Amino acid sequence: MPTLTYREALRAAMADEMARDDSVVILGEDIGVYGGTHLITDGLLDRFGPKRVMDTPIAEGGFTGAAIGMAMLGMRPIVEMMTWNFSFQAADQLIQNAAKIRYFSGGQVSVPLVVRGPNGGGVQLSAQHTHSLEGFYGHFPGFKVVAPATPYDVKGMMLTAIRDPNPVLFLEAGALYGTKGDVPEGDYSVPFGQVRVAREGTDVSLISYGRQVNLLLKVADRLAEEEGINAEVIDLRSIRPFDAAGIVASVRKTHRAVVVQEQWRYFSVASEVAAIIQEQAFDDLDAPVERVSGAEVPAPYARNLELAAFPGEKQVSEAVHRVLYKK
Amino acid sequence: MPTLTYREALRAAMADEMARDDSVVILGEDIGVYGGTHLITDGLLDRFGPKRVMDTPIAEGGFTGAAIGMAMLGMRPIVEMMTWNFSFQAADQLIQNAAKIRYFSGGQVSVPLVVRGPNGGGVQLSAQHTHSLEGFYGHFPGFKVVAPATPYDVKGMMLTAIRDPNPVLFLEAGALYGTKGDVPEGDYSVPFGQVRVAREGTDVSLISYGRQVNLLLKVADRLAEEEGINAEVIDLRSIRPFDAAGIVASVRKTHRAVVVQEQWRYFSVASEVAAIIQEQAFDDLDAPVERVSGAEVPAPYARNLELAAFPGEKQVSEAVHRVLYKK
Amino acid sequence: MAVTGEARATKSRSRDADSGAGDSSATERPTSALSAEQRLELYRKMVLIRIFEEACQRAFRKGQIGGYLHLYIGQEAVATGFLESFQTGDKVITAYRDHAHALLLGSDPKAIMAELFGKGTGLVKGKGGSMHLFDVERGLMGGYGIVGGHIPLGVGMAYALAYEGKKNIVQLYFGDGAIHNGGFHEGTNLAGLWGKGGLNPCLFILENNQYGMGTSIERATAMTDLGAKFDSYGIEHEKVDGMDVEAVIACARRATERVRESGVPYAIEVNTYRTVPHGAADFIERYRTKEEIQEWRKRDPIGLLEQKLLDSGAADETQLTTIGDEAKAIVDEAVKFAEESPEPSLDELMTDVYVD
Amino acid sequence: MAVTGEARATKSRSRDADSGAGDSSATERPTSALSAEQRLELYRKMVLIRIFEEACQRAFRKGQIGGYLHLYIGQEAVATGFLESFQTGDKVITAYRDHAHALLLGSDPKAIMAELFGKGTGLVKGKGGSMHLFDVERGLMGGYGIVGGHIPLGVGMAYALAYEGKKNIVQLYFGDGAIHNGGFHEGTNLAGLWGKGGLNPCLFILENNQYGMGTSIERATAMTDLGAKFDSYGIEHEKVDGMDVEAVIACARRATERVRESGVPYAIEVNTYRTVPHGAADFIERYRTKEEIQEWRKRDPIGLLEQKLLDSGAADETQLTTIGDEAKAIVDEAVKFAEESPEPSLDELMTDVYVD
Ligand SMILES: Cc1ncc(C[n+]2csc(CCOP(=O)(O)OP(=O)(O)O)c2C)c(N)n1
Ligand SMILES: Cc1ncc(C[n+]2csc(CCOP(=O)(O)OP(=O)(O)O)c2C)c(N)n1
Ligand SMILES: [Mg+2]
Ligand SMILES: [Mg+2]
Repeated sequence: MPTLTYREALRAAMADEMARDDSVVILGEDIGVYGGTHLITDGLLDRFGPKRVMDTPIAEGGFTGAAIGMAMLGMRPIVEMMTWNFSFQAADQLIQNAAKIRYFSGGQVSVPLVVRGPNGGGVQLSAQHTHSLEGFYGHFPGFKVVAPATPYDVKGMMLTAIRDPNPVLFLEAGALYGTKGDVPEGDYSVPFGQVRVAREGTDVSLISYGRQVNLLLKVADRLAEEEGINAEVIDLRSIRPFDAAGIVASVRKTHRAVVVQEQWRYFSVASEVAAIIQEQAFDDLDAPVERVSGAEVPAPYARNLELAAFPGEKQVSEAVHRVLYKK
Repeated sequence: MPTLTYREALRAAMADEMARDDSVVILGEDIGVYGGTHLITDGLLDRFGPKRVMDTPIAEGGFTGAAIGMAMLGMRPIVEMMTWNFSFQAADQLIQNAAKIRYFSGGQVSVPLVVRGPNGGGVQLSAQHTHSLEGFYGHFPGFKVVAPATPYDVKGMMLTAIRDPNPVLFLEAGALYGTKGDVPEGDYSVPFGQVRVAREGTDVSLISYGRQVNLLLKVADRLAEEEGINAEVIDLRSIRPFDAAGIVASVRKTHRAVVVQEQWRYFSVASEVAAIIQEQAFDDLDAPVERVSGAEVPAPYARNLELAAFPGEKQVSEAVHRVLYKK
Repeated sequence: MAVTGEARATKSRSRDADSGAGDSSATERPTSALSAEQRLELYRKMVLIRIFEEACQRAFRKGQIGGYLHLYIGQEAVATGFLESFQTGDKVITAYRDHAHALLLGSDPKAIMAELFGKGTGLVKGKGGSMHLFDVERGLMGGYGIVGGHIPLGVGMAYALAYEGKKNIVQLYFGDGAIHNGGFHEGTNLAGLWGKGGLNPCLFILENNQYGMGTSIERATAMTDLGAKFDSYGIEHEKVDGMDVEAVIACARRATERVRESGVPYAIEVNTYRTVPHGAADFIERYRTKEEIQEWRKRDPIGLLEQKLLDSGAADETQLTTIGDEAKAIVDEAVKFAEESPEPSLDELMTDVYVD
Repeated sequence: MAVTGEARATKSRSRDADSGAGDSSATERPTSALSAEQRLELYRKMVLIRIFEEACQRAFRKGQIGGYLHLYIGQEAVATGFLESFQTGDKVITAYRDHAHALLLGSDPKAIMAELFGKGTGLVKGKGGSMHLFDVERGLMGGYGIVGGHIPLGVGMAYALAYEGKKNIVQLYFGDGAIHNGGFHEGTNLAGLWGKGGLNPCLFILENNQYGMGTSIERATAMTDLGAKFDSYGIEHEKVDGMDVEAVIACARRATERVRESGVPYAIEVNTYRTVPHGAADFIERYRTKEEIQEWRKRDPIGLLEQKLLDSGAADETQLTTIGDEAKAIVDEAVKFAEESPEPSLDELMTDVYVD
């Protein structure tokens, strides 16, 4: 299998699907002439022309709404949010229109829309440019919300997303754009609604998604080497639909779980995972589910504060120790 | 103590505080000449004049942003969201500015702002006009978020809100505007971050906020009468800060909990309550925490569908039976 | 009597028609008169809308219709005039004041009424209610409840029509209150931009009924020439007297043709008035005077047309009465159908959230 | 040599100044010349900004500054000219290109640089970084990172100043890219509306540097006369050549006075150009040509002023060199301070979220 970066895998999925299907277009800020601020769309303008690769003014609400209108007439627009931080300006269009039109039209309309862009923290981007919005958008029925962590998944899930007749919010791990992995050429797909077991284990389930999966794998390796703790790592991948069964299956085996996320603690993905585990695996649990979340502050700029605000190896290890009642 | 409606109690708090403090102003759509679509602000224009009771164009983002600017210079604006459903258009201003400016200004600025309006379902308002946004906004540090259920609390918490030097999102139970209760005249305050024990009990903790508290009280009375089950009813009142200790204290006593909310299940207040209980009262729990939530669909218009979508007595009773392992 | 009291009340005063309360200085006059039969047909349509909505109002008061109900009474000439230029494949999108648009596009009045009654036989299965009428087969792409929110949708639809090389247009209706919303600014700017390449056959129909809920134009903006706000987006525009259905038709024909041929957006500010409260639940109206309403009622679009029909001898009282009766029969049947229809099956609660 | 290579490069060509790349047809010329000492003072300020930002650029490349860094190089005359009319109690708010505003308002260069370095001694304790400079004591109400998002804030501040009866104004800076955003439309409409009652002393300073990131004006809107967009809100406006600091000053004096006295908002479209990439991390610039940048460099605001000083005999090379050296010394000291300052204490992570 060829090795591609997350960025290249993403671009390949979009380019392939644009080549196959004329109704797929992509629009967003500086995705064309500029080449995309994260170079995701680099080359697409030359290949597909300005009718299909559309630079927009800085008006997230407007162009997201327009894309919804296109989708309602059968086009398959992909909206690039330069970053998801700017999507608050499109929240009304996304939540009030994209997620609900099918329902309030009594099923007459569908909205085959993909909205994609980098999500999660970067390096020192500070308060207005650092958000993890899985739970925020995942709350609303009508959306599908995914957050792939590997080049393989990002291509396969983007292909699934573009072909999905529903609005899909595609939250990329911006911090991983440069990471490499095996990615098949050509067509394949990764379904929504299924966790990925990123590492098999027996002693504790470490659960996350996005860039924290890599953190968990690192911690798991260290725990295995240094302490003989065999952790299973679960990559949620899909936030809505949510694979409760996949989570519960792991916890049935390990009897212990630590959920890790960059987003804030309250009303979050980790809250949901903990709630589900206690609901569905109550008698299997040997310890309370531990949550490791971002610090309850807007993201700070200074690197030392930022590192302290994001979940780190130490916090995860400590949570593992707590669920194992070690020390 | 005089008896006031929820609406009157709310108005009294604002009018009293406006009389005491010139820096308090109120702005929103049709709050002045029209008298307020829910008549909350009725009479305030005549009393305080158009510089302090300001009708705005239909531009939630714009006037919320302007109110933030006013607050940054020491005014104490109250923004009326005609309903919270329209606040998605102000989400960027609220989340990116109101909640964060204090932090990213290094503490140089404060934002003593109140944003208030009816939240939660009404009667057949359908998909775009039916939301419960406690968890949605409660997720963000920097906000305070409250959701009072009684006339007493709504006045006391509004007084607290206006005097709070931080941005407070004040989610009123719109469906309860006409309900009556004892409300002291003059000044008092109800602090944020403390649950209210709406009914003492020993067998199970029923936990909610807003109009569902009344539902829970009804169910609790019926359970007591018909089945001898003595339920405790906890009114959360405050979503951020969140009174984990208050919840845990109740569950330590009852060993069982049912959380009820109109909002959708995933990444919600009920998820958080369940997560917290299993974290902090793991060994006290005799059954998994049950969640009763709104149906996972945009709100339907037809009354029968709507009633089926909102939590009802039957669902709550069934959940109580499950946590008590009855039948 | 041909139509209901409200419209008729204006009849005897219709000599004031041309100097009515609406500022018609910059308005459009029809260039060629319509035939008597065409005028009668317009009358038929507007009377049906009026009588339909009066029935809605009664049903609302009886509690048969729930939620929010916004009537189009006084504004009938607008949609009637513009949809006269509708061609198959065109798309229509509007806000929550959407009953007329559905009726004019040929949606079954029974299904519309059943929708308002929240019945399973409703136009959108009882799931949307008054604010969310859709009839996609006939080009109605929805009524929407969030002010400003549907404007970008319409612009995107226009792009899609052009992208697919269709000679169709979008009729995008919105109110004077919506113009101050960011959704207008962002959506309309995109329309202007895409229109430079002929990629935005969108006709903006600004229904200026003088108020956004209770807020008059001059209390919503310092620049009250609303049509001129399209200048900011490079979109040409004109005004029309929205109480004179023939003026609207003449304007609409030229405008739709222009947009259809060019793919370039265009805007019409339609001067109109709702003679009923904003929503059916409203009863006090502190923001306007009875006198003002009365002035505008003199130019009620149905009353004006009725007078013209009578004056020109194109119709007599008997014919008009018959048309009124026919409309009543249709509406009565719709109400009966709505009353007798079953509620949606509870299974419908969970459907139509996703396409499978 | 007085200033850095970039500004100096333009000197020999400054005879092109008046026919430079900027469209200065509708621009403002200073009515009364400034004194030699005043000009030198302006030069001193702009040189400090330039040298400060060149040092930022170097520190960014070395990894000492993180996150996003947006430089003002080429645009110095704008803030320099407008803030010359700043009076105590006035408020300044801008987007993320905010270093110049802080320096001009008198914030300590050491604290600014320390902020960019993410140090605890920074202007906002290392919590905000380049995009979020605040110096509330001096009137700087912040730099903001969300395009369009700060515009309503500035309008609200202007309301607060008028509400409290102060004779102060808000200087609200924003870019050509922001003008297409709903935040501009909604905020500016409120300013116009409140201004009718003299309740909005807001001076809108549209820094038209021709691009929003990589998108030129004509690729962002069909109506490219950006200043004229204020017409929609009943706000009067004019244009000024933003490369000629004396023109800016003359314009700013009149405009601030007008706003201060009336409480009515006013807008200036400032024609300017950033001669550096959008962000310090950008290196390829496919959206514009080297030639275009070169053309604008001929009208570099520092180069233009320098030439004027030399031509008029107001200063000689030695004096200019001294000014450059003084600025370098200040900046060197700022960098040293930033380098040597400690990171914020970890206790700072959880503070400043709420006022207790
Ligand atoms: C974003 C938003 N804010 C507020 C409302 C409440 N609201 C419903 S209709 C309306 C007035 C709209 O006025 P206009 O656009 O002129 O349309 P009209 O009702 O006159 O037809 C308002 C404020 C809403 N639906 N959406
Ligand atoms: C809402 C939003 N969308 C996108 C961005 C990314 N972005 C940052 S700066 C910028 C360009 C802004 O252009 P302009 O307003 O002209 O200011 P300039 O950079 O030219 O000073 C963009 C698109 C953002 N910060 N906020
Ligand atoms: Mg209106
Ligand atoms: Mg710019």
